[in-house]
Amino acid sequence: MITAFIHQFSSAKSFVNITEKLYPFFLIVGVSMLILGWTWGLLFAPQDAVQGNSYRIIFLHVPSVIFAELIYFFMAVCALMHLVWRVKLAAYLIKSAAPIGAMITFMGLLSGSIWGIPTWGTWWQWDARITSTLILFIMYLGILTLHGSFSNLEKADRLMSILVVIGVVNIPIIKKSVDWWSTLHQPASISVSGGSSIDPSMLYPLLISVIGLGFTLIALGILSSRSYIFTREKNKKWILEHV
Amino acid sequence: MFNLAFDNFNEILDMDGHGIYVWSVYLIGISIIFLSFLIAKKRIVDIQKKINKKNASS
Amino acid sequence: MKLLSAQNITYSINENKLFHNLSFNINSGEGLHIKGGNGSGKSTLLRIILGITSPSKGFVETHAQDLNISYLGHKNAIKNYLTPLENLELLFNDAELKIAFEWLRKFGLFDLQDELTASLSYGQQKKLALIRVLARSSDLIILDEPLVGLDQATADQLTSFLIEKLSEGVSLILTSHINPMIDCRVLDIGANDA
Amino acid sequence: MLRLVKAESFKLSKKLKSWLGPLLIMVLVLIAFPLSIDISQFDLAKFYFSIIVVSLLMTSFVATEGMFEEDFEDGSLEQEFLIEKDFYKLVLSKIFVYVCLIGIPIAFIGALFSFANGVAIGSFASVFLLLSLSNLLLFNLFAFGNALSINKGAMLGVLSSLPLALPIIILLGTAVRSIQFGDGFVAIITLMTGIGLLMSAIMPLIISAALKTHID
Repeated sequence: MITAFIHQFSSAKSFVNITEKLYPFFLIVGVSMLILGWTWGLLFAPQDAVQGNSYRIIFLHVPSVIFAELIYFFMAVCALMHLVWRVKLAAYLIKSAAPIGAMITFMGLLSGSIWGIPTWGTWWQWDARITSTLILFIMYLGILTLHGSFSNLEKADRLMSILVVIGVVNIPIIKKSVDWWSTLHQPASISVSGGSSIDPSMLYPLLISVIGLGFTLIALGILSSRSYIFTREKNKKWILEHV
Repeated sequence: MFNLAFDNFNEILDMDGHGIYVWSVYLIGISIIFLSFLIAKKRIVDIQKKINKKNASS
Repeated sequence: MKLLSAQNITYSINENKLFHNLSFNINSGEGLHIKGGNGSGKSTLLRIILGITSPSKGFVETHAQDLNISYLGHKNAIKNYLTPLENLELLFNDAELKIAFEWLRKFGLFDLQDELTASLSYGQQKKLALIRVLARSSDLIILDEPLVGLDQATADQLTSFLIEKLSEGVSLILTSHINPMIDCRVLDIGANDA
Repeated sequence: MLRLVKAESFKLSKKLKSWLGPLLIMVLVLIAFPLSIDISQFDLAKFYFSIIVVSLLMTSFVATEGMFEEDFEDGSLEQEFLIEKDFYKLVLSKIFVYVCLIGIPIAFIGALFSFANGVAIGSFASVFLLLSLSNLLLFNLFAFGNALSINKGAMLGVLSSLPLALPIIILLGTAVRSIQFGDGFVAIITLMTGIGLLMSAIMPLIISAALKTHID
């Protein structure tokens, strides 16, 4: 019964129909919140006492890093759905989310590196967070490479899902062990984002940027999943309504 | 909370010497996101054309 | 006795339908010949019957417990860095090995048993692979294009072996793009032949 | 199970390239490293162990390369599936045989070299045990990578499984420190044994699912 329920709401056709209507909403809300959050953060939020103005990178860096991981977890949920209930749409979503995940992880790495120049005096530091983000980035690329290597796309979907699930089990292990390693070898690592003690005047624009980037990425995801679904289901009749 | 943190436009650009880092990060970030949207749009148009062509010929 | 039944089997690969709504039964002691052109999905159908490939729709049901199936497909599962003898020893227990040796003699491979399998000709390797099926007792024998690469004498030996097995109550599923080598029911899955 | 272990070890022993190759590569890498630096300037003992760790990583993915490819290409996997209905036992025996015939000898070579180069850490036995355990973990992981990529080359398998192996490297590094400072070694060995047993039990399940997908 569960299977029947899931399959009814997970056909590629209804997904395309629903997301087509939601797309403008996510795009407009996402982009305007990003503009609001970033303008606020860049121009109005006060200077950081320790890091001066360079901390303003936080409004792009932190949302990127958050979604670098969230997208992977989203993919893992889809992978489970694909493996357990054989939902095809789930595999399509993984395949369309992975490039976005790689892109946003790259953005997080790049912004972190550039941020490192004024704060640490070097663009690369063997810091726990950076190292595990780099590993995450390689994992995204590995997933994409794996899927691209098989001509039988249904096989590729399943193998990719297996890898994603194994990967998500490993992410906390990687994070923990890298953390462990870094505290062993690097007694005084510089803590970047202030954590709980962050001032509201910095926190609000940060939150707005996070939500804004989230909505923007959902909009992007809708677009890229639509193109991928069209590619995979190009022989189905329902596609003709959308071309 | 809603006062400009800077006195003039030059200060905004300069940000005490950190401006180049801050602004390049945002410039690169925005262009990456914008480009991804463009690529996704183009992919949809491409596949739609392909499907149309196939249906027209058959 | 009903051994196995297939219900409404449909199979598609990358959204292209290979075959559609096939249903059939196999009783013990009965043969089935699957006929079809290149790319019609004969091998895939066999793999679905074997449970290796899962069909897009429909299902295959086995009615006997512990159905003992011997199968030989296009891939012959022979290790070419081992000798024929070593290959057989990996497969069989002592009783089966005795029968396997008889077949080695019949197929003229006995003198070659200590050569490297890689140095054997394609036909000889195919015969060696066939012994996997011939030396083991089973309830159902499934062969994919069994005659390809075999000389006439071996083909005749194989045919008479299969006829004998049929009379002993063993079921048989064969495929080819030509007419059946033994007298049995034919399932034509169409010629997707170019 | 015994049948499979026998068959797998027989097959591997007949493939000289597959089991001797990794051992020789291990030795060559360990020789190559000192040649690349001025040993009169550096205290080799200080960081030679990290070279052993990295070559362990490299040789273990060289060793597992093509682990399932041959059986997939020649149809043995399908025949095995007809007998067992899944690949759990096959994978379990394969990994066991590979660890015994390749992994443990590699660990032995690593332990030998670490002493020859004066890495003054603990006893030979503790280093050997440590390296053998890490090989058990690494072989399980790379077997997974190889099962995913199957006949698409080792590169793909390594790319998908190497990120997952990094925690093992960290664990190994920590264990070495613990030997040097003489505390917590037993705890780490126990931890690694636990992870090793868990992985040896679960990985074959996952690898089996991947192989099933390939023959589908």
